[in-house]
Amino acid sequence: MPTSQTVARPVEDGLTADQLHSFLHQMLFIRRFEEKCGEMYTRGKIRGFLHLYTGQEACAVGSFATLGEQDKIVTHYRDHGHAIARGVDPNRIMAELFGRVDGLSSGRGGSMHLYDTSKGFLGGYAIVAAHLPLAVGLGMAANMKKDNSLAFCVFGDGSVAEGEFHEALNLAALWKTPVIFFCENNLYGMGVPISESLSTEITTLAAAYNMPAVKIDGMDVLDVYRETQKAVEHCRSGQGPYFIEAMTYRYRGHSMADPELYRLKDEVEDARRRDCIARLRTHMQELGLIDDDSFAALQQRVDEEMDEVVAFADASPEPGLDTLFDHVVKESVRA
Amino acid sequence: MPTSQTVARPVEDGLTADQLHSFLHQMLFIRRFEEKCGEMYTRGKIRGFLHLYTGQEACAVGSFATLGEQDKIVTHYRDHGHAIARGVDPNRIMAELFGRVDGLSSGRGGSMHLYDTSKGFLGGYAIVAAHLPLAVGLGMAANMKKDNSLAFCVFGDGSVAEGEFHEALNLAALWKTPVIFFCENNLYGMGVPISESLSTEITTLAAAYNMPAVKIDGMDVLDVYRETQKAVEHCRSGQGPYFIEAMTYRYRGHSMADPELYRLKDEVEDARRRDCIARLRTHMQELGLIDDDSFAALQQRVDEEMDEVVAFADASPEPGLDTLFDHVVKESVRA
Amino acid sequence: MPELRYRDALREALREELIRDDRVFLMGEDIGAYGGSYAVTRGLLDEFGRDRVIDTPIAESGIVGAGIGAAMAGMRPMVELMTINFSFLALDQIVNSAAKLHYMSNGQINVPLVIRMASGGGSQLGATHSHSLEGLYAHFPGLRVVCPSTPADAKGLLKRAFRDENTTIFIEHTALYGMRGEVPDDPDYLIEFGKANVLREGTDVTIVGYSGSTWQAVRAADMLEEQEGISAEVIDLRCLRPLDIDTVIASVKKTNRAVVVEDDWQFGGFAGEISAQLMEQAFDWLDAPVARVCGKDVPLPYNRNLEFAALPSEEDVVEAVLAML
Amino acid sequence: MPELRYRDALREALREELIRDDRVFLMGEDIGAYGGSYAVTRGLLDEFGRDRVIDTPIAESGIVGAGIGAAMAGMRPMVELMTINFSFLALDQIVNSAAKLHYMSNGQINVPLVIRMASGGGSQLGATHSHSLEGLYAHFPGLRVVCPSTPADAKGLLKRAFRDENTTIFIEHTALYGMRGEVPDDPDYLIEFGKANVLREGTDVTIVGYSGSTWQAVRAADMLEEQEGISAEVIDLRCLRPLDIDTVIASVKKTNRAVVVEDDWQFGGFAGEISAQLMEQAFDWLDAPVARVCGKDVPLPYNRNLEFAALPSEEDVVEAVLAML
Ligand SMILES: Cc1ncc(C[n+]2csc(CCOP(=O)(O)OP(=O)(O)O)c2C)c(N)n1
Ligand SMILES: Cc1ncc(C[n+]2csc(CCOP(=O)(O)OP(=O)(O)O)c2C)c(N)n1
Ligand SMILES: [Mg+2]
Ligand SMILES: [Mg+2]
Repeated sequence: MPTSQTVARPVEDGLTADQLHSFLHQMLFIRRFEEKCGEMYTRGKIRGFLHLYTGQEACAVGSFATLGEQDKIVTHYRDHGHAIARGVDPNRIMAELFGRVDGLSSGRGGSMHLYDTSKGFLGGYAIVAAHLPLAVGLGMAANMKKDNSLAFCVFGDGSVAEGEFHEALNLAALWKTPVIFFCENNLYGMGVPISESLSTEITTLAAAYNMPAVKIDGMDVLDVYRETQKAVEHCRSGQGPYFIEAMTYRYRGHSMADPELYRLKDEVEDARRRDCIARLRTHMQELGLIDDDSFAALQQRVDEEMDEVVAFADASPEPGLDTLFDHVVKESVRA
Repeated sequence: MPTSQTVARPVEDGLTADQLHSFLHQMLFIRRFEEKCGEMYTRGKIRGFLHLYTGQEACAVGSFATLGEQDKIVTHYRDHGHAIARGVDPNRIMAELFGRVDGLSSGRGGSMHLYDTSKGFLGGYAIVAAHLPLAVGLGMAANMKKDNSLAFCVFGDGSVAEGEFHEALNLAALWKTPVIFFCENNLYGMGVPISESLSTEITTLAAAYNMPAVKIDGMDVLDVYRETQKAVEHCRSGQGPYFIEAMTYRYRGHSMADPELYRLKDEVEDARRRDCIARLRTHMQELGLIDDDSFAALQQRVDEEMDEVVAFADASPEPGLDTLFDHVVKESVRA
Repeated sequence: MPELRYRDALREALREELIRDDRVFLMGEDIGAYGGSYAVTRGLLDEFGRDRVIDTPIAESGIVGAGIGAAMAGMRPMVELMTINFSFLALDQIVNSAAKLHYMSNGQINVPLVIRMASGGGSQLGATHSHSLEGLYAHFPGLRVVCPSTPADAKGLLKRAFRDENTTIFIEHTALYGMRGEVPDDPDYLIEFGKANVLREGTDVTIVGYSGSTWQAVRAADMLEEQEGISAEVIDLRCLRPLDIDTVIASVKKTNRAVVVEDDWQFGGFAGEISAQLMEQAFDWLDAPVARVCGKDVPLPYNRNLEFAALPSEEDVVEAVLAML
Repeated sequence: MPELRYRDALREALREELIRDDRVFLMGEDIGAYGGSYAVTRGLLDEFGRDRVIDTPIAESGIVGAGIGAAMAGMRPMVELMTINFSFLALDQIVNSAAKLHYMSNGQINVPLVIRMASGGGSQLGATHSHSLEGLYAHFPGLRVVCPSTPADAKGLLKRAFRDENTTIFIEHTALYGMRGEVPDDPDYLIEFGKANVLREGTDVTIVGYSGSTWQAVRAADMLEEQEGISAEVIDLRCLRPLDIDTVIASVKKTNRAVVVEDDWQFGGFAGEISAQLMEQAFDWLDAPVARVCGKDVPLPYNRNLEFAALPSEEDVVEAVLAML
């Protein structure tokens, strides 16, 4: 995970300049990581379904900055950005995408199924909305163990129509489990616009379960940070779940296989004009925290980091065929 | 189905005295039918799971009176009252419960699975909430065929926590299908009170999908009638689905197997004091439509009707073993 | 040894495990105030309180998912789904999360979860409420599938499930809840998974059953002995995954004939797996094709006679044995 | 005869049925604006409009249930579930409503619904996205389970499904969408359900496959002939329910040996059914136990080599044949 340049000045929103630099670095890192993945997919190094996070970086970076080490994260298949923002080793992520032995799961999981329990990163889930009930269970365990942790659950707008969305929100609110439901509304579930997928507003629905539900600007990392902080406080103080709808946009197709017949180029261009990285950069420029040269240096650094990531992944060997049957079940010690 | 005594006087709410008599008769008929079922279960004539509708009669009787012949009904496993209110032959219902050849399904379905397509009675569904999506499909077909029909879908408070509740309400509202979602809130799903099953109010949730959602007195057949009429108008005029929560109470246990550990006798007694039959009777007495003698006569008549019902069922033979493999699939003519 | 009913043996196992390990908790539909639809959990809410015995809404996928999440976070939950018929609604959670997370995470995550449900037809509940899906669950790698046929096994296997690091689909037969039998009161009475039980030794034919069908097998063996002087060996599989096929093979190598009895539909059912494995591993010992005595290929009808005709009976087993001798 | 890809043959079937019968409509996840995740429905929204080609929310149970309701009311819906992996979420609707309503209502109701989905591993999609569940569906009475292996069959069987009065689970193999073949352009080209296809005649061994595994069978037969001079008969089952076992039995009575090839996990899979039926009905003709070449007992891994090792291959089939000769 990228570390931040140190600039010892306090700035707005309780954030230090350090943190802003870190946000910028992380977002840029995720952006490049995803672009690199796209390239590696084209070159056949990555296979299967590949869903890129480009455009949505502010969501993961802004929100995860508010979490503690004890917190548990579950997300969907568009999960590279979340893993990176959580501090999972990008080398091991890329190695996983390459299907190699140094991958997070030694190449067993692939892009849609990333796990790093050492970081409380409990997975990317490829069945839409299936991880929402899991988050409720993580929250139940937190309440039972009184370990002050919360479950942070990321999903897309398209997932809201699934039955498990309803079951999970109801259970979480009913049992007051500490879960932040973080919906990244990028306006589409594959090719279906949210207006054709839901009869109502996402936050209207979420609020109906008796939990706070806010709509925020998911292209503004600072807004995401501020609003998620409130959610974290709410959960930590035992008040139960909290719902955030972050308005965002994905620049690439749904997956690498997407012919993008359902939206116009213009719409994508419009969104790019609100780009989260450009926005933070301008903001930091206004604050005098960064200039063109230092931004270029940062870009350069990220590019170099990316080369290392790819080199690491590529150097890692394929898993042995003799491992095929490992970990189907966990051997259980007789108690 | 019971027919009503003719009293040629118009009364309130656009209802004729005739209709009020019919309501009273129907409710009484259902009440006795259910009591008879309980008795027949104890005598081993009826087996399997048996869920009685006693206490909730006003819901079926008041609401179904607003429907047209073309409308389609789906309900849950507590379905005898709905079938009777829809005009399904009670003889054939009882024969079905006895598992006999003259039963609606020749004894294949049993109490939880009653069907009479000739009446648009498309079934009792024994998997909680599974018929809600079916109602959406019936509504879709109505829109496509433009046959001015609507789907009337009955379910309990306990079903609201199921994922399919959410999926169905969203689809119905999204596609503006003519569906009346009629929730009979009898306060419990088996032994679980609604407060332990749902984090919110049922109508709050339903309204969040962008459809009208009203809470009505399900112990008052006239209130049910009036409010369902509004729903029918709404659906017929192409405005999409409508949600009704009818507050009611079941006098008996969830099923015949229920030890009723979860509620106090007092609570049941309280509910009985608001009994739908007693209430309509008092009301009709005030209107001068009925007196003690004519009510006693009605009771007597219903008792006689019930004897016939049981006699019919009992006289019906068992289905032949040679029918076991009939109707597994429908033979399809090559087009 | 105390004599207990199957349901009481299950309750004893739950009680003991709740006492032993404070990570254990129970949740499910009507397991609390109602006492469980088959009275298995009766009294546990009063004894252990609402934090450890949780009545849930009717939301199968949600509660199984919550169980998985809690298990991932170090708890030892048991989720009761009332009956196997409702488990279709939770199947994605079971198959895609509970069964696969250990493998997909390369061993990082495991899901020590017990999912209990009642199975079986024969109670005139009609087609939606009479499934026997043990074999369906057995198909999925990553799961344990356990289906006890006696009170003692019910206790020993259920306790064993709570000590497992994986998800156990624990399937009880509705017809057995009232059955009595001796049950060890040792709080560490555990029965290993994947050990079939030879309930009765015999030399002429092997009859294989599990859960409820075990008793059809036993009754058939009695009838065969009394009426025909035929000596049948009866094997109760106990677990379908892991499956102890070795015990079955050893028996068939002795008897040279086998019948598999199963409530579930024959077509595409689990009996076919046993049959196929016997052919693969004991072909030269088989004097006759392995016979399957299973449910008929129809949704289960409500009518008693029809339902009876659709389910396997001891008479059917006897007939199958006689046909192969 | 025109040559079409499998996906295009499917599209042609859908188009023709939409034109033929105005009760037919299509709904599903991303079948409209996106064009279908495997491009099967591309262009149909433009041609037939939003009333007949409906993009749905992601709500498998809801849309299958809606399809059932519409079918009950006289429409002829097709619901596309994108892939079979997501069908777990709709399984209750399929099994408890679509498959059983006809029986439970004693013939009053029927559900003429086509449910399409893509199946199969081998694309490195990982364990949650690589199921082969044809056999799971085949287990349930009341359903039709169809799984074409050629463009012509894809068209003829899909059109036939729209003419059926029952629910057809129509399962396509992801690896076949690009396959080319001659396809009749007759708008009434229908292939009857329950007729297996002898793709290649042979005398030494019968290799049985369906859907994708048909082609492993065919390639293995080629290899056996070229490399070993062994003559293999290859049978494509086409439908698992109704199953044409007679064609398989007739073949085995000639060849005296059989191998069943299946992508799905072997344990508790459909190959066991074929194996068991062969034992039951052709025991005396079998010179060796029927062999199963199926998926290994693991969730499918992402890594290419591991995935390949977990799936059956033509080499595995050849090996199985050689082992039994
Ligand atoms: C249960 C289920 N149904 C369908 C799919 C196929 N699918 C994968 S992603 C996706 C769209 C999800 O959209 P959204 O939740 O908005 O997330 P986004 O991709 O926009 O991040 C669909 C339909 C799936 N993976 N799981
Ligand atoms: C999916 C499913 N889960 C559980 C059950 C068992 N069950 C049958 S009825 C019932 C309670 C339903 O309560 P409610 O919807 O309020 O209807 P009521 O019985 O009160 O009329 C339950 C849990 C079921 N039939 N289906
Ligand atoms: Mg989206
Ligand atoms: Mg209720």
